[in-house]
Amino acid sequence: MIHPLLPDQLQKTQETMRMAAEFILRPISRKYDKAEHEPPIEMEQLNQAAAAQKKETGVGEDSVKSMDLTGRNLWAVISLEQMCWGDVGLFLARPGTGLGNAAIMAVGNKDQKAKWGKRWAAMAITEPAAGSDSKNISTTAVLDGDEWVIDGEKIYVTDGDRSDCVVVWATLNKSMGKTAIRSFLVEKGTPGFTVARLEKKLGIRASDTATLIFDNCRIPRENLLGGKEEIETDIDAAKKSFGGAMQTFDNTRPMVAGMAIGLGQAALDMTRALLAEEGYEDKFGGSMHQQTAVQYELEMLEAELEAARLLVYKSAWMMDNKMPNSKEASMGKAKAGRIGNRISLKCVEICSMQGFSEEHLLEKFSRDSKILDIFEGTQQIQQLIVARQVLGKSSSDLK
Amino acid sequence: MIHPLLPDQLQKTQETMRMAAEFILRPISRKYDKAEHEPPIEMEQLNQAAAAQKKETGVGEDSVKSMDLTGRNLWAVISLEQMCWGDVGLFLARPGTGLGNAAIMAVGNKDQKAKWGKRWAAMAITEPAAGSDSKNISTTAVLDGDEWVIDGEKIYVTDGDRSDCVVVWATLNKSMGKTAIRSFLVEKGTPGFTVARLEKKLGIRASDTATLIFDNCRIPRENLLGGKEEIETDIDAAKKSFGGAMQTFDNTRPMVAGMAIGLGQAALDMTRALLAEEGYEDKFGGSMHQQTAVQYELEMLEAELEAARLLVYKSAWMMDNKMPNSKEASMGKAKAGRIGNRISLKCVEICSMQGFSEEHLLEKFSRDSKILDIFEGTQQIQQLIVARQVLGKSSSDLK
Amino acid sequence: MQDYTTDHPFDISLSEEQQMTWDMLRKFAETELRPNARDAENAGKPSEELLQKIKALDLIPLIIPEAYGGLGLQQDSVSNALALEALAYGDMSLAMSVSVPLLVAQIIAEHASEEQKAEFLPEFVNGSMFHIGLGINNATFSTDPYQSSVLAEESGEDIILNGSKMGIAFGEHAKTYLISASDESGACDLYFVSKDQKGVELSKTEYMGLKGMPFSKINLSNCKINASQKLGGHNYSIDFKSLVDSSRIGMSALALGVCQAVLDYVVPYTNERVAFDEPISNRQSVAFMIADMAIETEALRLMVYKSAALKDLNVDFHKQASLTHRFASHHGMKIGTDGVQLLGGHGFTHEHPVELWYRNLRAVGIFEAGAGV
Amino acid sequence: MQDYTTDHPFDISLSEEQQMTWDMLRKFAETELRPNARDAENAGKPSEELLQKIKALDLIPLIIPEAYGGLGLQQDSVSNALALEALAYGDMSLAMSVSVPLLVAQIIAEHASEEQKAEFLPEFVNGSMFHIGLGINNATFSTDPYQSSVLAEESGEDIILNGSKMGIAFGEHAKTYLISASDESGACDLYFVSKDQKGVELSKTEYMGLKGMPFSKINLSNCKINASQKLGGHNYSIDFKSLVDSSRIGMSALALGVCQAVLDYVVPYTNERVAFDEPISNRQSVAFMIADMAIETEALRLMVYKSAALKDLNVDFHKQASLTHRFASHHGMKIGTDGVQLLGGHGFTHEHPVELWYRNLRAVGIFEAGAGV
Repeated sequence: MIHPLLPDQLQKTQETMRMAAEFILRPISRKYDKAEHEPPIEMEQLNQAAAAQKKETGVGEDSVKSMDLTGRNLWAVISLEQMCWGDVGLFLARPGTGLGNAAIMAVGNKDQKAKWGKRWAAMAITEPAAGSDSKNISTTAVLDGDEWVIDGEKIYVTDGDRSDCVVVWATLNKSMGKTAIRSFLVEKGTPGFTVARLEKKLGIRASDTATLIFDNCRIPRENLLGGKEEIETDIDAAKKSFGGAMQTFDNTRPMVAGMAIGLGQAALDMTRALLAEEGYEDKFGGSMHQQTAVQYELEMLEAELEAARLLVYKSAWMMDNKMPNSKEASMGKAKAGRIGNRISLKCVEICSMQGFSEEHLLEKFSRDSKILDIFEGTQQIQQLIVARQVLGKSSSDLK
Repeated sequence: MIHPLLPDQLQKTQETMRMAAEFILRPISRKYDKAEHEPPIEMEQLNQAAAAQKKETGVGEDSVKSMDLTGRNLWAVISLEQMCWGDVGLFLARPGTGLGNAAIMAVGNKDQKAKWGKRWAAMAITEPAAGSDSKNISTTAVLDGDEWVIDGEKIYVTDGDRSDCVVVWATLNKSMGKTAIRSFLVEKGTPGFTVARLEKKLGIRASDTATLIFDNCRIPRENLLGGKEEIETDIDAAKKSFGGAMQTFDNTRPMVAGMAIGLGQAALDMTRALLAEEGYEDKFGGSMHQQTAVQYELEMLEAELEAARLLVYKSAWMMDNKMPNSKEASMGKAKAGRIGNRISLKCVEICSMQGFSEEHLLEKFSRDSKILDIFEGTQQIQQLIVARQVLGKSSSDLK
Repeated sequence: MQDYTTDHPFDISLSEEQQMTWDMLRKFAETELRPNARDAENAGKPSEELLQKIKALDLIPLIIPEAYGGLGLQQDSVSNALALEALAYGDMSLAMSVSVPLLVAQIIAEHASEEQKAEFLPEFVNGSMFHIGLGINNATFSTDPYQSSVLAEESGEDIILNGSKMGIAFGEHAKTYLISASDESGACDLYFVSKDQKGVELSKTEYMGLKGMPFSKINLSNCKINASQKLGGHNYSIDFKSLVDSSRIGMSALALGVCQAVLDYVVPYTNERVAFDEPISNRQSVAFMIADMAIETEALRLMVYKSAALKDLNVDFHKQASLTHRFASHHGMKIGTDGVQLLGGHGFTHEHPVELWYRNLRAVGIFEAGAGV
Repeated sequence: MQDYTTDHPFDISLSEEQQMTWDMLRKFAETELRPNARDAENAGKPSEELLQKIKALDLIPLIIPEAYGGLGLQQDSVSNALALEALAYGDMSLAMSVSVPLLVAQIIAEHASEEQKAEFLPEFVNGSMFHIGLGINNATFSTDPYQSSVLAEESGEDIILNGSKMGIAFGEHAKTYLISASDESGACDLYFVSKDQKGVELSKTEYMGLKGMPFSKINLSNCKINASQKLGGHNYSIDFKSLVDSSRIGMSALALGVCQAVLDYVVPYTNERVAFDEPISNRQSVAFMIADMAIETEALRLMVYKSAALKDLNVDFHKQASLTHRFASHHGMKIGTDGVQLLGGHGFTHEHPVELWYRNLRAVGIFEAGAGV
C-alpha cells in the first residue's frame, strides 16, 4: 500500500539524532571549520548516540525489509540526514565509519566483514588524472606470491588520514580497462603506504581529505575485496565484476544525498529562525501576489528539498527491499546534490550581510554543500546514469 | 566609445513601429490566430509604415556603419522587435519579406539581388528526416543542360504557401555531405513544384507553414544562389562554400532573436497593464523582503530580457560594422529564444485564469514564443555554436 | 519534525486493489482517452460516445451513498490520486471531464444537507454528470486562493452574491452552480445558484489549453438567493482551505499523469530520431533533459502520494499540498516546454501530442478546482 | 520607450583612452593582484608592498580636486566601470581595497562641505587611503536597501545615532566613519562619526568571502554628533538612492570581472582535462555550461556598460541599475558555482582559484557599497 510516510519508530530516530546534532555538533561547528585538519575530539558522543538509537530501533546489521519498520538503509539515511543537519563536515569526520565501510559491507565476504566491519575504513578511488572516469585508474595491484603489491597515488580520500584502513581501487592490468579493476583493503601502518598531504578546502573542513601514496606497498592476498584474482575473459562475468565495485555507489549515493538533504533543511531552518527575529512568517499556499519574494522562494526551495528527500527515501527503501536501485539512487543524488547547494546559497542571499557573515552558519553551509554535488559522482555523472537507464543506452552510446 | 544606447533617430524608429504594431497588428491578432491558414489582408499597411520609417531614417539597402546612425541591421532588429511586440505570427505573415530574402541579400549576386530582391522569398531547408542537421538533406539538384532538376520534400517552410518564390537547399551529391549543398531559387508556378500541406500549429498561426514537394522540378541554370556549380575538391574552398550558406544564419539569427525580445516585452507590458487594474506597481531595486513574489519575478524577467536585447543589438551592430558575428548572433538567439518562452509562460501564470484565457493575448504569446527557441537553429544548436567558438573546437570534437 | 502518527512502514508499492484499479484506468486512458484527445479538442468537448464510456467507468456512482442510488464506497485519497494520474496519462481534458463532476459529487456527499443531497445526488447516477457547475476559480488574480472573488452578503433570510467566476467546466450543461463566495468575516463557503436565478449571467470562455471540454464564465450581479441555498444549510460552514488543498493535490496528480505521458513519448522519439549520424538521444543535452524529466516526474509522483497519504491520516496536510502544488506547477510547465523542444519543429505542430500537453500543463498552478483527492 | 536623448550612435568599442586604461589595469590585475590573492586572503589583508603598488596606480588622487592635492579629473561612469571590471579580474578583495576608498573619496569630493573636504581629502593623497570607513551595509536584512539600519534623531544642534552597520572595509584602519542613517522623515543621509566618539563600538567580523581585506561591524548606541557632522553640512541632503544605484553598478562591474576570470580559467582546464578518453569539454554538459557562462558574462558586461552610460547621460538610471544588479547577483553566483563544478573535486580545494571566486561571487547582491561608478 502506498504510504510514503515515516512510521513512529523512524520519527523517533529523527528526533533523537536531531537532538544529538543540535547539542553535540552545532556547538563545535565553527571551531572545527576554522581549525582545519584538527581532528575533532568530541565526536565519540555522537557515535554513542547513533549506536544507542540503532539498538533501540532494533535495526539489524543485515538489510531487513522496511516493511518490518527496521530497514537498515532507510534508517541510516534518516539518521545521517539529521546528523548532517547538525554539521556535514563533522559527520564526515566522525571516527569509526567511512565510505570504505560501506564497500566492505557491500562486497566483502563473511571473513572480511567480520575482520574489518567494525574498523574505520576510508575509500580511495580518485587519482590526479582520473576523476569520474574510474575505469582509467592507474594505481596497480600485482600478485607476488601470497601478497599484492600496490603502487600509485590517490587523492581526495575522505578520512584518509584519520581512518584505520583504506579501501583502495587498483587495476590488475591497465590495458584491460574496467574489467581489471579491483578493490583492496590496506591497513594503516603498512610499509610503503604514506599520507602525503591534506587538502585545504572550500568546505567540510572538519573532515580530512588526504593524498595517499602507495609505493611498493605489500598487503596479504586475502585483502582483495569482492571480485576474482584473475581478469574474467567472459564479458558478462567481467561486467559483473566491475558492476560489483560500482554497486557500492548504489549503496552510498542515497547516504550522500541524505547528507545534502540534512544540510538543506538546516539552511532553511536557520534562515527562518533569523528572519523570525525580524517578524517573518511563512505563507504556504499563498499566491505570488500575496507572498513576499522571500516567502515564495522559501516555499519553492522547501518543495524542491521535499522532492529530493522522497526520492532518496525511496532509493533507500528499495535497497532495504532488495530491489535494484541504481537509477533511483542516482536520481536522488542528482536532485539532492544540486538542491542542497542552491538552497544554501540562496539562504545566504536572503539573510544578506548576516547570511554572508561568520556570525552564523549559513555561509558555512553554502561552502559545505558544494562538495555534495561533486563527490560520490558529480551531478553530471548522475545524469548520465539516469539517462542511460531511462533511454536504455550503453555507456558507448551515451558518453 | 562605449555607448550601448540608441540614438534619437533609432528611438524614433522604435516609436513609429510600436505605434504601427499597436494600431495595425494588435486589433487583428486574435482574428488570425483563430482563422489559421487564412492570409491576413490588412498587412499591406504595416509594410508601408516600415518602408516610410526606413526612408525617414535614411537606412540604405547596403550595410552602413551604425556609427553613422543608419546601420541597416540594427535598424532592422529594432523595427521588427517592435512589430513583433504587436504580433509575431502576423509579422511572419506580412507579404513581401521572408527569410529567403535575407539569403538572397546575403549570398546572391548582383543580378539575382536585382531580379528577386523585391519579391517575397521563403526559405526551405528542413526535411522530414533532417532538422538541425542541414548537411544531411536529401533533396537533390542535378544539372541537365541549362536547367537544374530539383527533387525532394521540404517541411516547415514559413510563408511557403503565400510567397512568390522559395530558396531551396539541395545537394549536388548526397554522398559528399555539406560540401555539396547549394541553395536554389524556385518560383511559384514552376511545374513540378507543389504545396502539399499546411501545418496546424501551436502558435504563430497567422503565418503559413507549408510542406513543399519538388518532383522533377526544372529551373533555369542561373537560379543557383551563391556557390559553384561543381563540388569543390579543395577542402578550404568547400568549407567556405557551405559556410556561405550557413552565413545566412549569422544574418537571420539576430532578427529571429529580435522577434523573441519583442514578444517578451509584449508579455511583460500586458501583464503589468492587467495587474495595474488590481493596483499593482513595480518596485525595482527593492529587496526580496519587500517585494512581492510578482514584483521580484517581473524584475528578474525584465533583467533577463534586457540582457538578451543587448546581446542581440550587439550582434546586429557587429554585422553593420562588418565584424564576424557568428558567436554573438548565436549568443543572442540562445538567450532571447529561451527567455522569450520563459517570460510568456510565467506571465500567463502570474495572470492566472485571465492569463490562461483567450480574453487576453498572454496565452497566445506563450504559444507563439515556443517556435522562436526552435527555428533558425534550436537552443541546443546555438549552444553548440557558442561552445565551439569559446572552446576553440571543431564540430567533430564537440558534437 | 513530522506531525502525524503511524505504525505503517514506509512503502511505495501499490496494494493489490490499487494495482487493479490502476491497470484498468491506465488501459482506458491509453485506448480510449489518448486516441480521442485531438478530436475532443477540435470539437470543444468529448463525443457522446466517449462520454458514455467514461460514465460506464462508474467512478461517480461508486462514491454516491446507497440512499441516493450509488454504492456508497469511501475512496481513500491515495487511490483517488492514482486514478487521476492514470486518467490524465490519456488526456487531461478528458480526465477532467470525469474528475470535475466527481469532485462536485464528493463535496455534496460530504457537506450537503439532506434536502440538498436528495435534490442533487440521484442525477449523478441516473442522469447527466454535468447538472451542477463548480464555480471556484477566481476571476481576479490578486484574490487569496483560499478566498473568493465573489462576495456574499447576508440580508435577513437572503444572501446577496456579487462577483465573477471563471473556468466552470461544462457550465452550459449545468442547471445549477455551486459557487464559492467570501463573506465579511473572511469565511469562504459554497452556495447553490440556479441558472435561471435573476442576476446570473453566463458566457462561454476559451482557454489556451483544456480545450477538450467547454468552459463558462459566470457573472453574479446582486444575485439574491435564500440562505438555505448555502451548501450544508444556513448554519453550515465548510473547511474551504482544506477543499482547495485537496483540489490542489488533485490538479498535481493530473499534472503527474501528463508529465509521465511526455516522458514516455520523448524517449522512443529521441531514440529513433537521427541527426548528425546518431540518435539525438546520444547527445548529453538531449539525454540530460530527459533525465531531469524523469527525476522531476518521479519526485512529483512521490509528493502527490505523500500529500494524499497525509490527508488519509486526517492530519493537517496544508503545507504538503502547497509544496506539491507549487512543484507540480513549476516542473510540470518545464516538462511541457521541454517536451516540445525535444521534438523541435515537429513538436510545434499538431502531428504530435506534445504541443497539446504544453498547453494543458500551463493550466497547473492556475486551475484550482479540477479534481479532488 | 527610452527616456534619454542622445545623438551618439550605438557603440560597443572602447575609445583610445578607455583602451589604454583598460590595458594598464588589466595587466596590473593579472601580474600583481591575481598572484597575490591567496596570500592576501590568508593574511586577511593585502601586504604593505602590494598596497604601495595599488596606491601607485594613483586612481584616487586622479579624482581629488587640485585644491586638495589631487589632479581633479572627472572620470565618466563607463570608464569607472571598465576599471572595476579590469581590477576584479585579478581579485575581487584586492580590487575593493582600492574601489572602496575611491568611492569614499568620490562621495566626499562631490558632497562634502568645504570644511569637510579640507579635513578629509588631503589624506587620500598624502596619507592612508583608509582613514575613513564607509558604513552603508545594513546589519538587518529587512531594511529597505535605500534606507539605513541606523536611525538619526535630531535633538537641537545634535544628532543622535542608533543602530548597527556591517561590512565596513578596513574599519580598524579608519579614524572616522561615514555612516548612512535614516531620519523620521524617511530621508537617508551620511554622517561623519569619529572612532573615539562616545557610543561607538567596533568589532571585527569575518565573511564567507572577500577575505583579502579586513572588515568591521560598528554599533552606534546613543551616539551624539554635532549637526555639522552631516555630510555636506546640516542642511545638505544627499541623493542616497542614486548613491546606492551607482554602487550597485560598481558591484556588478566587479562581479563581471570575476565572471570573466572564471570563464577564462575553465576553458583551458576543461580542454586539457581528459576523462573517458577525451577532453571533458567534448561533452555537451560541460561545453554548454561554459557556453552559458560566456553568454551571461557578455550580457552582464553590456548591462553594466549601459547602466553606466545612462548615468553619464545624467538621466534616471535607477531601473537599469536595479536590473543589472539583480542580473549580476543571480548569474554571478551561478557562474561561481559552475566554475567549481567544472573542476570537480579539484575545484573544491585551494589548489585552484575557483573556490575563492565562488565565495567572492556570493558577495554580489549582498554588499551594497563596495565600489561606485
